Amino acid sequence: MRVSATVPVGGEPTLTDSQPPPSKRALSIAFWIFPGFFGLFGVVFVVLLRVIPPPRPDVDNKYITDYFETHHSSILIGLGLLCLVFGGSAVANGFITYHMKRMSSGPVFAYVYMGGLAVGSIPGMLLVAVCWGAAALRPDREPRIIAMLYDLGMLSFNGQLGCFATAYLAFAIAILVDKNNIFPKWLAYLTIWQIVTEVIATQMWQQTSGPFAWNGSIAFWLAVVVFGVWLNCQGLMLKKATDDHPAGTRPPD
Amino acid sequence: MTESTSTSAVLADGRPIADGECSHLPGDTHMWVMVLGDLAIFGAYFLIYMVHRAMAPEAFLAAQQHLDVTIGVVNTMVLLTSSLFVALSVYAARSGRPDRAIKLTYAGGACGVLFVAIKAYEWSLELRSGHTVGNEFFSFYYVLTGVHMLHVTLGLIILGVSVRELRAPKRRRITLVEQGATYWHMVDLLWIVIFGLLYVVR
Amino acid sequence: MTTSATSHSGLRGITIAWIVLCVLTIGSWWLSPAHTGVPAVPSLPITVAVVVLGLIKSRLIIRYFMEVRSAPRWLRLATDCWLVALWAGTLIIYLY
Amino acid sequence: MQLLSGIDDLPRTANVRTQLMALWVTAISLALMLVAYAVFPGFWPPMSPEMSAEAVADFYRNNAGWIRFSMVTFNLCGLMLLPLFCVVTVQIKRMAAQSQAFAYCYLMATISGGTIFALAATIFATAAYRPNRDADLILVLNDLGWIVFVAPVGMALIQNLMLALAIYFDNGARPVYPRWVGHFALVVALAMAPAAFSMTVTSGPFAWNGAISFWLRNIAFGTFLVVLLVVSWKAVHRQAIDEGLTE
Repeated sequence: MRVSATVPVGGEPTLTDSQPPPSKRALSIAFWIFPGFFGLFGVVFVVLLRVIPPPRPDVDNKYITDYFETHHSSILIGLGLLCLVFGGSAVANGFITYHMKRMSSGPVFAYVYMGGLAVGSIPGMLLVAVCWGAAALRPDREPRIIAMLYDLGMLSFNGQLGCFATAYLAFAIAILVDKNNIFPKWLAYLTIWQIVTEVIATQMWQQTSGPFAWNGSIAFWLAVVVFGVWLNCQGLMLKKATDDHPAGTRPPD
Repeated sequence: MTESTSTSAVLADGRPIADGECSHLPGDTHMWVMVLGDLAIFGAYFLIYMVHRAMAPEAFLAAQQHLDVTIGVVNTMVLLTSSLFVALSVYAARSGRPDRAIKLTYAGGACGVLFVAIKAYEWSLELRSGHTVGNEFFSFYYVLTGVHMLHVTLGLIILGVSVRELRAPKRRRITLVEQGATYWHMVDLLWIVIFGLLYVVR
Repeated sequence: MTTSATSHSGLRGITIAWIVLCVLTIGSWWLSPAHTGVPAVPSLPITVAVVVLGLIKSRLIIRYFMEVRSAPRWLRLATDCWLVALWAGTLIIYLY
Repeated sequence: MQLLSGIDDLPRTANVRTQLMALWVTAISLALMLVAYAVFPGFWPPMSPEMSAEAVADFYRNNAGWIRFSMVTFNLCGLMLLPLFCVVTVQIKRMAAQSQAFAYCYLMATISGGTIFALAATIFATAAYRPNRDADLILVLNDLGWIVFVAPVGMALIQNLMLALAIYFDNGARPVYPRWVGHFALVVALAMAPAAFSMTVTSGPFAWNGAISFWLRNIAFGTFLVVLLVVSWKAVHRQAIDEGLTE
């Protein structure tokens, strides 16, 4: 429906005709939600829910129930804060989708990126808080049920592979094909490492200790470093893409 | 991928790359970011592997003995030869012989496929004799060789892009061919380190 | 044509590099613990040999195949730093 | 709305027509969901977080039939809100250039939010599936269901925030939505926000069955959906007029 917005129909004034001079304030608002959200995300997962750094997978039920008893309030507050702000991921990734729509590589991979992360944010981010919230909610619950919620939360948080690998793949391919240079090519290559770390994370589904477990030096720590580098680069390049965006233009439908 | 840069245009004109000349960057910066980053990450894997090995040297050494070093050596030669073909293909492309370059790239790719086939055979041997990720050495073995295989597969796709580039006479971009070759040699390089650390170290 | 002369020397370079790499690979076959039949024991000399051979082999690939020999200085430095960090790190962790 | 004759085959005609169909789908499913909501015994009054495992299990045993009916209806009709949200996305894309950035954020938030709603209905219905299951297990499913149903308001908040921002930046001569819709979306978002922290208390207005976390949140969102439906209907109508499809 691009026609309706840009070409006069029947001589009537169109939506774009009598606008004030183009500005980019909306874009910078959408951009600043990105660092804001990831900052809060860090607070929730590191300080409140305490899933980063991850607790051990090789522990008994006693340890787990004690863990939830000790951190009872902070986990429930973490659940609340996450429930309040986790929509920020939709803005961060929706805004990336917007820039992907500006590429010359067609809309397909922009939609794949959007779909992959819209789905992935539920098991990959919300579910751990829900499971841990349910575990912390009733300290007198049976220990074996609490232990199951502990595993369900940690594995869904750290072990979500497909949604993110799909989104990363779409992001990388779209950048490599793009000729408008919305994002630099090296960001695409960096994104490929993200896929590799997801592939390695398959191992945490069959290890309860060692370097490939969910708290392992390779499956977790190295992956977190790679993710941190990647996220910072993506944020910086998103800033650059937003700054270079000509005001008053829109991506094709 | 990227547009051809001024470097490639000069090279396409046939300007020689003299030994000792320090201005020519093979491929482009973007690909080197990828390669250096990949080397850094793999370097971290290797060092973490060595740390875990140092914590249980006997167990690792005992498990290492179940690897078939002959297959490892053969696979190393296959990959080295493949690298040679790809390196020669870059030279052929630069000296204006795209047909020869395409043939050499195909030969390099065929060696890559052979490498994957031998690797799959080796995995099936190890799995059939019961060496699974339950053993710490073998979990490193499967993950490191698995991620490396992923890189080989990606490399085969990239070589395909190089061939596509060489085939189109209108826009034959040497940088792109160089990028592909650089990536392919990195796959070779990583395998050399994996071979040394998994098969040979005591 | 000057191209052919320099390109010829480059070609000779990578072919020699390939031959050396293959010889070194076959050489490391002897060192491997896998085919002795008897339980292998840790061996410092062999590990040092593996590290030295690995360093030489990876540097040959970087310098000749990847053409870093004629690349800008920053790239030569970066790759050499990686090589030193990796192989020295390996040896230090082994000794420690 | 009566479309002019002779423009049936134009793509822009189909665009307007399918948007109207989408709004009908959502309107009908909203009515069905209202019925399901009215007959869910767990909402009259909302189950207290202080109920014991035995009491919760008994509740599911005694009301299994109605719980199944309402949760299956929620499951079936819940995501049929998506047609409305997609119409809103299309309308945001008709706005001024600046507002475009919010369209994809809005769409993403609706997809995630819809998934969460479906998840809640699934968990409640699973608890009712085998009423003779261990009371402890029914209790944990009940807890999970209530957490997922009440707490994750973040996606709805972002949805409303994105819509409000898009409306505010739609500064052309003929805005797609009137400005008060943006204000109203923000007010609804504020009313829903406290529910996020409902798990930190087990009684009072902020608990998951409380006046603020349950009643205010659900009534605010329900009202907003109806309002959004009406204003979207009008927006599509204006689109038809702008494009010369009707008078």
